[in-house]
Amino acid sequence: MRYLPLTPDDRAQMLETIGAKSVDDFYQDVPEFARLTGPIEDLPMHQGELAVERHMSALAAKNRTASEGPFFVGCGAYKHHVPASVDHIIQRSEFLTTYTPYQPEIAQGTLQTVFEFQSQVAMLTGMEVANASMYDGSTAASEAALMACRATRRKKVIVSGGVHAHYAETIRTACETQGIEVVILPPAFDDEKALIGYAEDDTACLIAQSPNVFGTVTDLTPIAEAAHAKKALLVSVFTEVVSLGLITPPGEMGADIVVGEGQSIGNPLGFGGPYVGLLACRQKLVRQMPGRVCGQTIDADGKGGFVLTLSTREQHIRRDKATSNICTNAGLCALAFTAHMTLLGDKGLTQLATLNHEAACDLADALEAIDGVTLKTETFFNEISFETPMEAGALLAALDEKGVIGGVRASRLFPRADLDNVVIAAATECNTAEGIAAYAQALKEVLA
Amino acid sequence: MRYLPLTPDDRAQMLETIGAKSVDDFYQDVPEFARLTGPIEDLPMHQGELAVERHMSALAAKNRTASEGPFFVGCGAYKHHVPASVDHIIQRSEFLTTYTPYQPEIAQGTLQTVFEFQSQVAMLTGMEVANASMYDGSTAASEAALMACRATRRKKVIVSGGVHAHYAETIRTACETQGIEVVILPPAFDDEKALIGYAEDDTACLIAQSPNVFGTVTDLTPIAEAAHAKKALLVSVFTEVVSLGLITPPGEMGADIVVGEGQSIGNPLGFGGPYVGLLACRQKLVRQMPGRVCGQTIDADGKGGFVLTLSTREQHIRRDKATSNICTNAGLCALAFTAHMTLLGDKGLTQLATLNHEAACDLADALEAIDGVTLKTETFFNEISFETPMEAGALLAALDEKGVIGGVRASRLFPRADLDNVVIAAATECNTAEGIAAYAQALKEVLA
Amino acid sequence: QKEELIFDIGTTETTGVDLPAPKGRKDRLGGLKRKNGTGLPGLSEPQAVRHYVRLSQKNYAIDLGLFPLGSCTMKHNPRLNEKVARMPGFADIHPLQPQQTVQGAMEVIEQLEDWLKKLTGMPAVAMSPKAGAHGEWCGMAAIRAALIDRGEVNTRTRVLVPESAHGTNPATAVQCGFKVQEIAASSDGRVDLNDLKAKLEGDTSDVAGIMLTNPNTCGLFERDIREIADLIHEAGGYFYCDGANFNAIVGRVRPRDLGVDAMHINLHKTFSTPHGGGGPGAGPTVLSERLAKYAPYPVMTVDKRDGDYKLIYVDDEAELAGTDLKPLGRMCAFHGQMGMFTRALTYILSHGADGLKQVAEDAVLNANYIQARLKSVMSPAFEGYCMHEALFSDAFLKDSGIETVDIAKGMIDEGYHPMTVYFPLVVHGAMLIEPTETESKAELDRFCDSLESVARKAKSGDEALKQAPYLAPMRRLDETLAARKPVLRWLAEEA
Amino acid sequence: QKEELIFDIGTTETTGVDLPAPKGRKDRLGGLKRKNGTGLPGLSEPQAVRHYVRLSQKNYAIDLGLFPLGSCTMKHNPRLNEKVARMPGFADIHPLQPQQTVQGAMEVIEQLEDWLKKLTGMPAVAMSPKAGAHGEWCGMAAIRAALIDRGEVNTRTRVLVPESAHGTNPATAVQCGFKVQEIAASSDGRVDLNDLKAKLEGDTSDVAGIMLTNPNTCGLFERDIREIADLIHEAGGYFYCDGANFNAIVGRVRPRDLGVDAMHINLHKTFSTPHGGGGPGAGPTVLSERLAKYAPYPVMTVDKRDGDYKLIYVDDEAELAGTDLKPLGRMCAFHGQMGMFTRALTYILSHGADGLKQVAEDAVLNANYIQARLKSVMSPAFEGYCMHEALFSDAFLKDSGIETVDIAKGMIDEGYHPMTVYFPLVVHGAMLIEPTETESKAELDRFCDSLESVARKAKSGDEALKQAPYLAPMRRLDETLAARKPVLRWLAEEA
Repeated sequence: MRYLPLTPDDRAQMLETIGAKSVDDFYQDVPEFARLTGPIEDLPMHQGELAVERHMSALAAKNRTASEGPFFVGCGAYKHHVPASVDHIIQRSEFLTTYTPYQPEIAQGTLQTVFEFQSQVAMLTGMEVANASMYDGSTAASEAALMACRATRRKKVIVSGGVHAHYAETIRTACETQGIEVVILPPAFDDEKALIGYAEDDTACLIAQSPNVFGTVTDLTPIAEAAHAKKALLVSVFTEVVSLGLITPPGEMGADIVVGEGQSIGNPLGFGGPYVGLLACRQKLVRQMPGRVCGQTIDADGKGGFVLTLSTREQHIRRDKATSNICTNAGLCALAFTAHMTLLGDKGLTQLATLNHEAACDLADALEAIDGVTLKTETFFNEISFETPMEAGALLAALDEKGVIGGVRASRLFPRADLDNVVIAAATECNTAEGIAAYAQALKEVLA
Repeated sequence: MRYLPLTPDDRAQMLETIGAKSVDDFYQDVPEFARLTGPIEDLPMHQGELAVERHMSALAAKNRTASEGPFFVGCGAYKHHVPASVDHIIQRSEFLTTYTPYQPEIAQGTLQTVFEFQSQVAMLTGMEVANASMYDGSTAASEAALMACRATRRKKVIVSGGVHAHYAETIRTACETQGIEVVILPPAFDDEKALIGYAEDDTACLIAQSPNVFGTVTDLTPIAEAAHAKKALLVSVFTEVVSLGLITPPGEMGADIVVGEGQSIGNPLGFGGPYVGLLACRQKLVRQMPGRVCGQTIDADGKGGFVLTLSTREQHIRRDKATSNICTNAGLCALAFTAHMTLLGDKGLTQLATLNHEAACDLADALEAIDGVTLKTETFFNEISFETPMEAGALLAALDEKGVIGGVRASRLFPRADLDNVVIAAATECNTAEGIAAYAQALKEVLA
Repeated sequence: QKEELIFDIGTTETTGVDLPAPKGRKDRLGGLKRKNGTGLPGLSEPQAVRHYVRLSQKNYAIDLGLFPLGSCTMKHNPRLNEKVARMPGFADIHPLQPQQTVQGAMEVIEQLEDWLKKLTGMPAVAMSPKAGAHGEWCGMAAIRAALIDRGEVNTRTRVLVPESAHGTNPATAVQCGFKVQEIAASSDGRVDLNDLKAKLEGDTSDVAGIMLTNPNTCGLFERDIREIADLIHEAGGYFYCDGANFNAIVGRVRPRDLGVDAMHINLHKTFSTPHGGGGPGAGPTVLSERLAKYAPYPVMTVDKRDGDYKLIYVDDEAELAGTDLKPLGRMCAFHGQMGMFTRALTYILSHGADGLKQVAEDAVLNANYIQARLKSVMSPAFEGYCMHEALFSDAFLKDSGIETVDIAKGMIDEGYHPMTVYFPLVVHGAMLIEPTETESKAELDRFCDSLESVARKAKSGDEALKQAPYLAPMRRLDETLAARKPVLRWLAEEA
Repeated sequence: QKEELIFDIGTTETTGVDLPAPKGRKDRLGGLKRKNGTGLPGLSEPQAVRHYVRLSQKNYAIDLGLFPLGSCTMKHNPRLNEKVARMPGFADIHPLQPQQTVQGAMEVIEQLEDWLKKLTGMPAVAMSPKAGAHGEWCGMAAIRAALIDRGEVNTRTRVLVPESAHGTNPATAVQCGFKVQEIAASSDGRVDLNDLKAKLEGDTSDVAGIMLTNPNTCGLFERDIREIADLIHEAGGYFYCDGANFNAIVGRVRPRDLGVDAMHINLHKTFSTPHGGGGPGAGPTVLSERLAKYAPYPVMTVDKRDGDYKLIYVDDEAELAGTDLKPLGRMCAFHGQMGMFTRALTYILSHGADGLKQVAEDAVLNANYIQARLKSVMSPAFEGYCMHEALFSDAFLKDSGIETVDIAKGMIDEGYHPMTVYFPLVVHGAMLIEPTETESKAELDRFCDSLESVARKAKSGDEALKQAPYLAPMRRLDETLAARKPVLRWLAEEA
């Protein structure tokens, strides 16, 4: 076995040093009936690299990649170009094969990048502080809901109909086990403001998404004001972090907690994960913040450095009184985010966001011009929704046959008859003018 | 430009410090008529990563890879499986982006791996010393011929008809400019011993290849004896280094200089390069050896370390009296070789070589059984030659249509009518039983 | 050498990417266009690469040496796994693209599920939990879902947790709406069976279950495990097993045989997906017959018409019709850490059933070797053999003036990452050493020599240890200062 | 920390690969099966990865900092280039597979050829030379082939080479059967035109050509280059230009306009293919109209029937029929450093015609900035602006007792790789500093501060410098010992 350095001689010598007859001795506490004698049946034996690589390659070859043709799927994960240097950085042995920086003296590489990450996220969202990342956008959202309940000592959460269905369900699942009431408003293309009417004295938070799952961009300011009027918090969600390069940040619109998915920066689509959840908040909420946080300090020589901090919030210290049970972040994915964001800078991010928006505008123009297509999103960043006379699943299958992966049928997220004919389609810097034209042409043919 | 850190501000400040008006000042020594004003015409402007990657991907997609189906092409480059960890190692920034180890105090990483490489090559070939690598097998062969001429002070080189045509031509081209006579014997499937009759008092060396270009394995001992009887040297060549895991090493058969191609270990096919030339020789010839060499020494504290040494042979010191004009080795490729060989060890190499030989035996069995096929190689390692009634180019094209890349037509290397119907085919650990069966079936159908 | 922050070296006008110029068309942002820049600094590619490469060299890593963090399981990360995860067929596919176009990806999930089920003996597995703690949450939520089904969710709220447990266990129980009751540890480092029995005497109608790590955080196998399982089942509760230490028994013991109802598996620990400085994790959770139907969305089924894999994504009555599934809800968007699944499956196929058994055995052998080599110099916390990690108390430091933390920092100067310290809490000044199976005997010997030397220095009261490390990129860092005056982000200096 | 050799840690029974068991069939090796093992040590994958990762950390590299080796051109290596080179469509294709199946690869070669020809203004390029010195050899062999054609190969044997030339120039000339005559340097660091004229007076029927580096090894542009070219052409010879420093003028000057007949291009210098600790290189050689037809095999043509690319591989009369090609022979097997071609083309396309011009200008600006910043502390070798590298003599060390080598080793302790030292030979105690275009101003300033500080210490006669470095992985190594008693390989200790 190529990964196991012990030789038969080593094993024999070590057993002798230990004074054991065989490794079976070490398993003597296992109830006898549960001791397995040979390898578990019905499972194959070890294989060399060549064989395993072939097996996995064959499986990979059964999938159609987002780069193979015109591709317009979004809804919480976006096809962007990641510079090759980002992957080089995260594959550095010293980043890839290290652990949580429990010993800061020999983990400044990880810690400083986390500090840079936290700073970038706070600046991007217009917030005061951010943590070292969450599992993904959806779990960041559920943690934000729980955090809002802790901060307000209230047990009711209102989720807008524009929040990604998976996010809403994740929030509900997490909250309900703790006896928190979760009200999820019916799906709506452009009605985040419907939340306003739900702010009551027992409301912990309103949860709005912009750009929302259908693509609509919303001014959150009145929602924040409504929440604050009832001493509730506004939790703002995004699934496309690139939008923050072009849109007014939630922090400037009054959000108290901002959460979102960071995949678009630095991370591949990867069939859904691992991604990187972003969570930022106001300074006053920092001690209610879940997850790992890195802070600046000095060493015994007075030199500046970084450590994990505020750990009294966390499970390994507080146990059953912790703010959450979380004990990892999205380390490598957060590093990829930070490295890519460092390559972009404000200039690159703004340019990238503009290209995304222009691609979506071009797409909207091209599709709107087709008979039978109704655009359902007046304002948007890089994602639009449209309705046709045809059931969306059948429509997408027909597009697929013409080589175009046209988006997500809304009913896949919201199984409701009124959304049966709605398609959600995203465009990024990876979508070429030819690809957009091909989409329009294919759609025209399908609807003809 | 993403690779250029200077900002317009930086440039202005620097010009001021220098006291120059513009960069044009620095080019004032260029004759005026030769100064270009704008970017060179008829060439495109800079492009982003996404665009360049797309362009290069499209070109890559036009090629058929050796992994796409049954593939039996050898003749000096072989399809082997390289462990993924080898590529990780050579992509380490500290190996990838460093230079020739001129400052040994901060280059021990490179130097120690070179020392390990030299030791491995010497042990593999059964020789006393080896250098830090040459450009590839063919240039190693031409350097060996020149080295033999220097060592013997003779100017005649005899090349067997089993030596790879490209190697023979490379030797001839290099030698003829120096007034050395090169005799290349006619191509022969299994007649390395024909060299024996050519050993004369003015012969600097006999150059034999085993396994030869057609695949035949030969005992070099009588050739070495014939050479030595005339005080000439035996230069032994191989193009498939994996063979040394199973075959008696040239050093045990009396070779004085052993050269060969190291690509098979650690390096991809890569359409012909970069590869890594191996050169080993007897201790007494070491000061005639071309190329870079690393040696052990101690530092000021008495600690053992490594440096480049014997540089008085080299061009940067000896200039027009140097043993060769070479000033690089195949650094990264040699590192890949060393890392892969370290993973193999004697046990892995022996096993790998055995699998290769068995695959070739299976291939020989399967093809020999087909009507019209005549095997031209009695003994072989992982490569065989066979003749059919059909012109080899047409035969290979017909096999290609059946999805089998069947080998190399001998006439591509030796444009001679008597070889028009000969195919040279290699099999390695990458060739499956199914692939070999598919070859046999396709060949049967083509010849039917 | 200090490496400056990107904020000190970059500028908002610098960028390390080249993008085509936007066309400048009218926006459709509804007046929400950003008015202020982000202030984010950019670096050219050479600067960015150098910055992060230099920073990386300030880290210790498994690729540089033994990383004996007990209960963290730092083993070799095979590079084949990284290569496979980056195949475009896995890395460049979208979770919501048409399912017919991602059948290979779903086959990966199916194959990994099959292995996990067979290795644990369990009939079902939830793949979406994103980390170990998330898997705990999934398992406890499944128990909660079962209690809802039984109409007992409001009454059965008591979860027993040993005091030696990871902090995640009590935290998870509370997050899932349960109340935690601690079980005492016995003097041999295991659950105190008498204490457990006492707590299950009388009325057990409030018992939801138990959360037990096995092998436990003291590196010991709970020898009464079957009895514990029976007791909890008799009390009407469920047995959640924390699978953090499954690597010690994989291929030798099937948790189902021990009576487990739910167990998460840290793919990074047992199946060597990289830790990456703290994540990402992946915590698939196996479930017993009693809990299987409560597994969360998405649920993978096979289309009866054409044999294609299909994922039921959301709460959709039409899709669930005809099944007995009662999903507990959703753990996260999409369907879990696919990139970790490809790596773990690659690792599993490389080892095979025989190799995985050897993994467990070598891990345990290595830990026992360390325990044997050090037992005369340090103080083993408990008698007898250990499983995959060796636990020492600070008894040998008595009266030396040296503490566990000093030993840890002393090991840094020896060129090693320290062991886990002060955990588990049940052992005073604990030092928990887990070498894993991917260390050679020579490496173990060198490590033991170093630790022995530090331990001897400590026993002799060597004051220098209290200031260690001396040879690391930084000296001891002031964690109190960091917590007292938190500086959690860079801020532009005021002009 | 010392890293042991693989021979000390590995065993012949250990292996880091898993291969299927051979079937054990009878061999067909004709009795030549190995009788003895190779003795090669193997390591498991964890051991091997750790060994090489640890060793890597003993290297300095461009990814860690400025690497100012003059005439070596250490610039940033973009990672996109590495990614592209590893695309299976480039990495996993065989040089002898059917040409119809590798048209994309040949298109890469064609596109790179097109760029190289347009950037140099030359009509032809030989792609197969494997390194810069190999390219020199190719160019000089082409000149030799032309002389054969003219029937003058036995008479025209004299090649003029400036004394400041790289050692490869005279070595190559001799390897190609020529005799070298040195040309003196002028006091301004260029060819002494009077000396050249003197050597071309009278009978020039023995003149084969001149080998001239431009910009030259002193970092200066040969301002008389056109006159030199005319002189050598009038004498009946050819002008070989060493293109090692093409990076200083790419996009701003076309060598053809200067009268060049042949020039190699180091792809790693001008087009940033990685150096990898000493290779691989790649030295495509551009040729003038007069030399084009002598380019070596393989020759790429386009099939007239279907437009496919085709390589003529070997001396084959049938294939050459109808062309005027007279290949000089063959430089190596196959057709050159394809892996470097893909990287170089990727780099070229990334920069474009505008970016390449900027590359040259920034490289020259950076060098002049260094010269300007240091000229008051150190001794510039020549007056005026430099091109891409700044050259200093050791004049400022006079009477200090400190030598150039001490400055170099002192820079190691400052955290930098030293500049090139003692080259070119025409400058006493030379220090040749080439920053390249991929350094930021801040990095240049830090470097200049460090060098200034070392230079000041040196001037003050600081004896400590003579023992530097102190902070590197090793102290000064004894190169004399290594050469006197060469230990070039590991040998098993005798029992």
